[in-house]
Amino acid sequence: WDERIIFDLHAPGQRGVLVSAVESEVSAVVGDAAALVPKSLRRRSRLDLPEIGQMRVLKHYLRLSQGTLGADLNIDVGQGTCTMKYSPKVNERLIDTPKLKSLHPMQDDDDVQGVLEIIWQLQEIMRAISGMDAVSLQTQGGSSAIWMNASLIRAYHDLRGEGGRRREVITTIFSHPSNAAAAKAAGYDVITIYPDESGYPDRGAFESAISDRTAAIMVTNPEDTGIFNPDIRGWVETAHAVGALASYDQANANGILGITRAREAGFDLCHFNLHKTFSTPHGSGGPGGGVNAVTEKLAELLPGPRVVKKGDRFVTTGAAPRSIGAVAPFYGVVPNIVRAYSWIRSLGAEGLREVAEIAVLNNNYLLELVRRIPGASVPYAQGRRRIEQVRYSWKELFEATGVSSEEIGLRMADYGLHYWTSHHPHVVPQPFTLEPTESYSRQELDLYAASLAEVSREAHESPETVQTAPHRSTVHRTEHADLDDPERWAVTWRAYRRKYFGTRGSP
Amino acid sequence: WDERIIFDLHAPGQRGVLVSAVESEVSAVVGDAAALVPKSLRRRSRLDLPEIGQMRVLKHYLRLSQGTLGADLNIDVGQGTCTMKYSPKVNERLIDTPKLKSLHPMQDDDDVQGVLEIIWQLQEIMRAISGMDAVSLQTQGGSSAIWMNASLIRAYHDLRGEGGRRREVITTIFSHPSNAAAAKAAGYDVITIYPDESGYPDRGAFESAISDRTAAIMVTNPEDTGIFNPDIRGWVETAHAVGALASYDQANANGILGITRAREAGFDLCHFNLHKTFSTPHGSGGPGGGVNAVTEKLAELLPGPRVVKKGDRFVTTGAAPRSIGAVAPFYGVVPNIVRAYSWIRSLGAEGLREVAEIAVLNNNYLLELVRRIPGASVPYAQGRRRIEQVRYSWKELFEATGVSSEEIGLRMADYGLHYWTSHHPHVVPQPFTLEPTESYSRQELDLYAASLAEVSREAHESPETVQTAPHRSTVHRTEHADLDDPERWAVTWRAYRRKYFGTRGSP
Amino acid sequence: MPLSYVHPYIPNSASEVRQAMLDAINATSVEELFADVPEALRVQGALDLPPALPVEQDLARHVADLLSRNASTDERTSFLGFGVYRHSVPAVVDEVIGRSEFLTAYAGEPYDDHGRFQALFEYQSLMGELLGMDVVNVPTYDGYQAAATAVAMAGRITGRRRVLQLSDPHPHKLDKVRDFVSGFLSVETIPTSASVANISALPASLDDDVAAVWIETPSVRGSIEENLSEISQLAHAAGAIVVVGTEPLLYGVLEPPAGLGADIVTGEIQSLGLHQWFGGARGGFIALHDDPQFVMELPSRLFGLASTSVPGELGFGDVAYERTSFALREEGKEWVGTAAALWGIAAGVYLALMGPRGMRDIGETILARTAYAQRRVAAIPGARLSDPALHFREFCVEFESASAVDVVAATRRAQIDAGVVLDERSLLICVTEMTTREEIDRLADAIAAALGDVDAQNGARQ
Amino acid sequence: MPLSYVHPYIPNSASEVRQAMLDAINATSVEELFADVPEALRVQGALDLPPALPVEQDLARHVADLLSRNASTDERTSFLGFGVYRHSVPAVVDEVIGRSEFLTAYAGEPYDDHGRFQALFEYQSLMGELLGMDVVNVPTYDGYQAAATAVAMAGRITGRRRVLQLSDPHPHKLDKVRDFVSGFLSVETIPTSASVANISALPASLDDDVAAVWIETPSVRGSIEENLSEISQLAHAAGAIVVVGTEPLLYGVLEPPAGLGADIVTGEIQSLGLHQWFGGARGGFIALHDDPQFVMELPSRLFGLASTSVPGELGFGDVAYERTSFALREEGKEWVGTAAALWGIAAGVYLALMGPRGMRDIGETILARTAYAQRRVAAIPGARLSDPALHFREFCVEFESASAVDVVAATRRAQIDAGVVLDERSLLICVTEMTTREEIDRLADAIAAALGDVDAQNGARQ
Repeated sequence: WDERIIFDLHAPGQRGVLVSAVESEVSAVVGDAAALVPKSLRRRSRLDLPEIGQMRVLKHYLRLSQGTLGADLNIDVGQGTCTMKYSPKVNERLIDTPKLKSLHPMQDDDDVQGVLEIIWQLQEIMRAISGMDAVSLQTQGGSSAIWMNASLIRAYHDLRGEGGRRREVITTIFSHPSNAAAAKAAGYDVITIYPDESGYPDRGAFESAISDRTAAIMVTNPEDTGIFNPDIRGWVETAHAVGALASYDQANANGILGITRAREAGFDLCHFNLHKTFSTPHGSGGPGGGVNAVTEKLAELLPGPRVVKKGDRFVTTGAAPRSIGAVAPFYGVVPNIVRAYSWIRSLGAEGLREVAEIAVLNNNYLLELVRRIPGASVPYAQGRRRIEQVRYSWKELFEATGVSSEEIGLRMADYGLHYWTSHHPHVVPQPFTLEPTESYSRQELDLYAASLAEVSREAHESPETVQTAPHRSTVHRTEHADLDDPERWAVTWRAYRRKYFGTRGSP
Repeated sequence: WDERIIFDLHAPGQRGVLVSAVESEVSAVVGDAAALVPKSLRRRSRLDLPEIGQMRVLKHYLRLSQGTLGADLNIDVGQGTCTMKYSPKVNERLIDTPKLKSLHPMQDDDDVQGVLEIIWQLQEIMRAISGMDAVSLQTQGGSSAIWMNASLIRAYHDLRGEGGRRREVITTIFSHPSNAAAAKAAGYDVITIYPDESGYPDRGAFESAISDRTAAIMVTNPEDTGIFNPDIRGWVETAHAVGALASYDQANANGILGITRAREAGFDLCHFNLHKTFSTPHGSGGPGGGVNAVTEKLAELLPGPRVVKKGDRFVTTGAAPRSIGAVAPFYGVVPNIVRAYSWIRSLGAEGLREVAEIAVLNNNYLLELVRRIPGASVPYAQGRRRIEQVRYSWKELFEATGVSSEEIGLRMADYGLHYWTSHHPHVVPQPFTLEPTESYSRQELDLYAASLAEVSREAHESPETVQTAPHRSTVHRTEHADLDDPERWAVTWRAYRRKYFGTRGSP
Repeated sequence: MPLSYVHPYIPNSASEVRQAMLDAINATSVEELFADVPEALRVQGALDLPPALPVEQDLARHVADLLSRNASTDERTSFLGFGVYRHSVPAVVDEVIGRSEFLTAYAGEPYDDHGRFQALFEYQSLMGELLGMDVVNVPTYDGYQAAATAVAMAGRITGRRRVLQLSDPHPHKLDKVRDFVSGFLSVETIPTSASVANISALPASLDDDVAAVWIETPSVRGSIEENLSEISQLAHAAGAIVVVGTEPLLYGVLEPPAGLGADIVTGEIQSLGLHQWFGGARGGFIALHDDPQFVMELPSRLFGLASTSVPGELGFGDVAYERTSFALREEGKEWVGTAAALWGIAAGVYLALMGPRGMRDIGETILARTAYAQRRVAAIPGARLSDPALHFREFCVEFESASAVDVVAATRRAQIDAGVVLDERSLLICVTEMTTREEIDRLADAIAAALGDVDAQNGARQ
Repeated sequence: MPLSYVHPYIPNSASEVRQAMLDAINATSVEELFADVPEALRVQGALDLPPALPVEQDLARHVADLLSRNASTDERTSFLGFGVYRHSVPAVVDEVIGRSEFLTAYAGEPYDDHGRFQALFEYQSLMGELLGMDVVNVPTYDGYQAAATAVAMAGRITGRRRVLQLSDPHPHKLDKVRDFVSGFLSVETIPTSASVANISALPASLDDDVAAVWIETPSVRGSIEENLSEISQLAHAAGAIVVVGTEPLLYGVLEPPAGLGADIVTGEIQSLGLHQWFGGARGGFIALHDDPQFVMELPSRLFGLASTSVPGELGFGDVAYERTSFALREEGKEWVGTAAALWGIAAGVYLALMGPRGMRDIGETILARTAYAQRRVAAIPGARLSDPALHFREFCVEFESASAVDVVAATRRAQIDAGVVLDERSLLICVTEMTTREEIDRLADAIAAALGDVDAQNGARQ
């Protein structure tokens, strides 16, 4: 579809929906509604929203949806670290009821026992999956859960009077960037550990970095390379030895469900992403859902309100006594809590372990296929198996052909497949990260690898084909400078009209 | 998407859904379930359905859906006679409740008062819209409603002992073909009246055709040309004068809602299509919904079960005493009954009339645009306004360029727009029928006409561009002979494998 | 008189647009466009309809309030069948048929609607595998119409005028078939014996004027016809066509009728992924062997594979379109029109999800639970099974002294809808894969209690 | 030990496939793939979870049973607000965000996800029109985060360390903001006067170390700040940034804060087409003028227009990506991650449907009904409004002698949830366009009755 910007659909007088009118009895009492507002507050300029009939609005967005490659349509193994898995449709049906959508969080507990039970049950389930003692489901995404970890760490040390001294957080370069970023936002200095030659996080560098200034380590394991640090308990013990906390980013938990937990490695706190490991749909970039799980010593810091069980009843209570306060409104992303609960209940303990096993099998199978593609390589940990994903490199291809990983991504779009380079910085040169999860059949993994191999062939034989991609997308290659130059960027249609046409009207 | 046939997705052992297992307590009582079946009845051959995981099945059908140009995505004025209008999404939400989906028709009346009230209300509404005395909502589409008209006509004359004599039904060539076909299926000989030079049905030919052998006239008005026969009451009176019934096909009622009715013209019975005039979605070709409305003298023939109001309660009863019997199961296409009820309630009497007025305005506006396109012409009734649609002709274009209406349709697909020639026979040469309804904005009508004009330009300037279309469809021009030759046609994958590969396996 | 507001469904009714369009066509008013509708035919005043609810929230509240007065079969424990069944509908089915594209498509060409053609071709193909037949139609309205058309086809193919009906079909279906073919065929019933065909009575009626022998298996009582093979042999020997009405859920476990001699196989697809919808979601299949004489008598659309101008590419189109009333008006076979395509897509998705294993499992589960329910109910004093046949999903229980209506009324007090009353003493009970063992036990207990009460009352009266 | 069945969500667990894949990678078992996880870190046995419900119908019944224990605000008459509002959600909004494509997309490039980029750019643009500002973010988590980030931005931009908070914000939002900025900013509250800013107390606190003056309008009590213009002038004179938290539904009627001097405007989009979801559907907007100094401090993603290699074609991409933590890890601004994009799309659809007329209508309807409810409640003996400010959607009533908890308990018996108890004697009442005049009257009657009972009891006690 070559669907115009919505402002171009404006047709004066058309209505998309009508609004409940003020009843005559109400007008009789309060008079003209607009007159209730003091003149100084009344809108002065015309509101330039477009006027469009209902069917045309619908059509516009349906067409845009068809121009969006949702995971449901794709073989979505190319967005490594994102754990793109099947979000079962039954869960969408289950949450689509006024019994959930039309609940208000201040209703009397008696009227919301069902949703409270599900929240409580998911807390219990997450206790089991993490091995931790207490759980909060309040955060709205993985990074906000990481922020909450940072906030808990800060509160913990503050309570002990060590907040002023412990100003450093240690992470690893292949942990998700939000660990570094949230720690920084919480006021910490961030020390980042790189891998040693083997590809495992460098134990020596870590020991040099840790000290009584360390507030916490905040690490992912397996890391975004798919490599599991077998020495993780050693790291945690080292942190504990200096009085630091150990915080576990479980964004990559999919491959270790039921295999190993934060508890076994001795972590003090950890978080999961409902929208990754636990299958809630990614929503074009949220809402997600975060789970924070902590040991007993941190439980008193958890935010409120909380759901607890009293006898057979589920009741809401305020925050814990030394709570960090609300990190987010009310009870978290409730639709995702119900979806995740449903997904876990469909699988049970054995099913979750099967998820992990097949995800890892798929990953190592795909690794075998990619390894054979000319120009692709698998840095680090040679000869070892990987867990949830693998960070690959097109270094050889780039050196041979000049075709970059980013360009390959644009060409993969022509094949109708997602592909993403990797988080910055590109420690692995020309990186790409594939994470097949448990959701894809062998045939689909074969097809994805075959498409990569085809693009590699193109890169060798006619690099310009790849370098001028996309060829079959709705749009062509965009001009990056338009996005980075303050004189040219346009974040809204009004800014675009102003900057490019000097007008308030449509160009 | 180049999505393979579903049998090619087979992967042994995969499951799309699991089935509730036989409980051990049940097995203990009845033994092995398969053994309940005598050996002679047990399935002998392997069941060759494909085995596919749930996500892959979903993906398959989502991709196929994207390869389908639903009315929600299109400017669907090109399927004239089909009354493609907006099917409001609120109606989809309203019916999506177990309170409707999970109702059983044999439940006690007390448990289904809500749905019975809606059925009853829609009956009443249809009485008002038609001006008739009694209504049945049981048929599942327009043609089945036409069949019911034929069946009622037959029963009516049979009851009066005239069934043997009245063996003819008169229709017009621009009435929907199902009037002719259903009358024939009911055992009638069909006499078809063509228009006179003016384009109105030929009164003289009609008077020559009608006699005491006539069981009924079964006509559409406005006809599929969009021309309203102003003499319709005269026709009905002529029919009545010979003892024949007059049956009104209201498939084109959209342009006359609240303007004129079966009652005013004196008809004995009529039908509407819920999926045309009353906006229920067309469902890729059904389910639709038929409404039959009759005068008092035919009411005793209506099928059962029926919904009636007793005091404040709605109760189900059997068929009328001299009923033709069940024409369809239970109460008709219930989801469409609720959708149609909701649509009508949103609009009310004034809104329905506004629908008619704007539909006719849109039609005459589009007529004005098409008239100006080189090669297009507007046969019949020169200088008169049309009601719901117009049957146009590319005769001039065909004669000038050799490009046919069918070829233009294939080229319109490249523009992402539906286009359909017209029902057979093509009395209007190189026909096409446009019906804009009330749903499309002026901009969309302009765009549709501009696309037609562009194809006309192509036909004149480079006819081969049009004649080799489609160029941008998922598939290319098909070989019609494959579909008409019994040796080559393949209605199922198994037939295809057998005929083309001599095998039961996948080719 | 235009509306006082612009309705969201009618974009061009904004007054400035309306006027601009009138100007463009040189009209002074909309009224002028209706010049062909004489004053005498005009409706006087507004239609007598309930008030408009143009604000979406008001409409939604109104309809939701009405529907809230229904108690669904999810809220009660339902053993109701009689042609409409409470089966599990996988969420993926609803997702697919709820897609705007499929929901609102209609009659596009294979080029704009490639996906629709493929989805319906696949439906035909999946049904073909299940039924072991090479030709399956795009669904017609329902199983009634499918049976009526099948019988009518047999009449057209053979040129004969009698139809022998050997089973206990749903009475409304029988109504429909009789009415439909009454112009040219007579339907004669040979009464069943123990709820299946009385095969010994067949030869006496089976003459060379019989167009079709029509069997329903399962019958309206859920009984499976065990002698289809023998009936087919007799019918074929007399030159008659064997028409079978059946239930597709059987054929993960049972040999399909085609393997036992059936020529035309028909039935409903409601059980293949459609909700009950108060009986309003139906689709009829008609399956044939790939015999042109039969195919050319079928009125429905048939989507078939076709090669395209690109070698190796598969397209789709209408097979033998010239049969249809779209092509030939009254010279076509019966008629074709908007029927039940969306439900066909649903059934295709269902079969694709179920696969061979799912279809076997569901057949076995329902057979087992039916048998279990039969034994539980038969064990109740005062109740007995009406016949000894093999039953699928439904069976009939007869009460010695209680009225079926009273039993139903009594069990309703326990939130159980025990079944459909067939006659004074007979109750038709339905169990599916949705009916748990525990629910069956509760039903049996409730019936036992009801009968006990009746006995007690009878005792008191004596 | 593999599962005894193949779960529909895990296709490759079919044993033959599993084995073939192991063979392909030269592994003898899946266990071997976990070689890097030492035995000491292994979970012993299975996780302690409730039993699996792999059959979809069982899962559906289980979850539906749980949810059926909730009584929704559609079933009761609800006057609950306090940050979560019952507004009308047009069906088209749900349809669009329910589309598989939008629902399951994530982080694709502008080429594969052109539609997602356009939909979110349009959301930003529609919000920009509503708020009269040129820069709006892809939504962050919620209004709390939006406020926290806005205040933090002000700190980074000014390099100052104090924040003056002049309104009555939602207490949890205040918590969040305090905690979020506690590393580098202190938030000082200047108590309100009659529920709006005490403007006369401002100058005394407003010094050249003030980074931001933070206003909430409407406040947690629904009161509209009337002196925003004057406050902005004072703040700007002191070099402080004006941060406003607000409600977008106001701005079809009211002049947006940008027109009254606000520099950063934040708030929630729940009221723009999102259901209540037990408080779990939130999205935070942050709107700015197009000043690079401000834009470069925003952590959220910003989708912008870009030209492409085809002249005249408009593409999309990330504006100033180098600000973000995706680009720079801890050197980026705060962080960016999965937030609330789908709700942003919903809000965009909502605004497109409403248009200028709809936004004006809804603002007026809510203002009028709020005023009506205030007058009805204020007329009840024993009740009075807590303040004389202009209110939108919410207002606070104080009871002379009754406890608010008791009043709520009494009205609950009439199926009315009368509001949120703010303190011993105060009740926060919320009305929206969904609240009818008749419901407001019933509320007033119920409160009057409850107060009458209290009086009677007090009388009896005396």
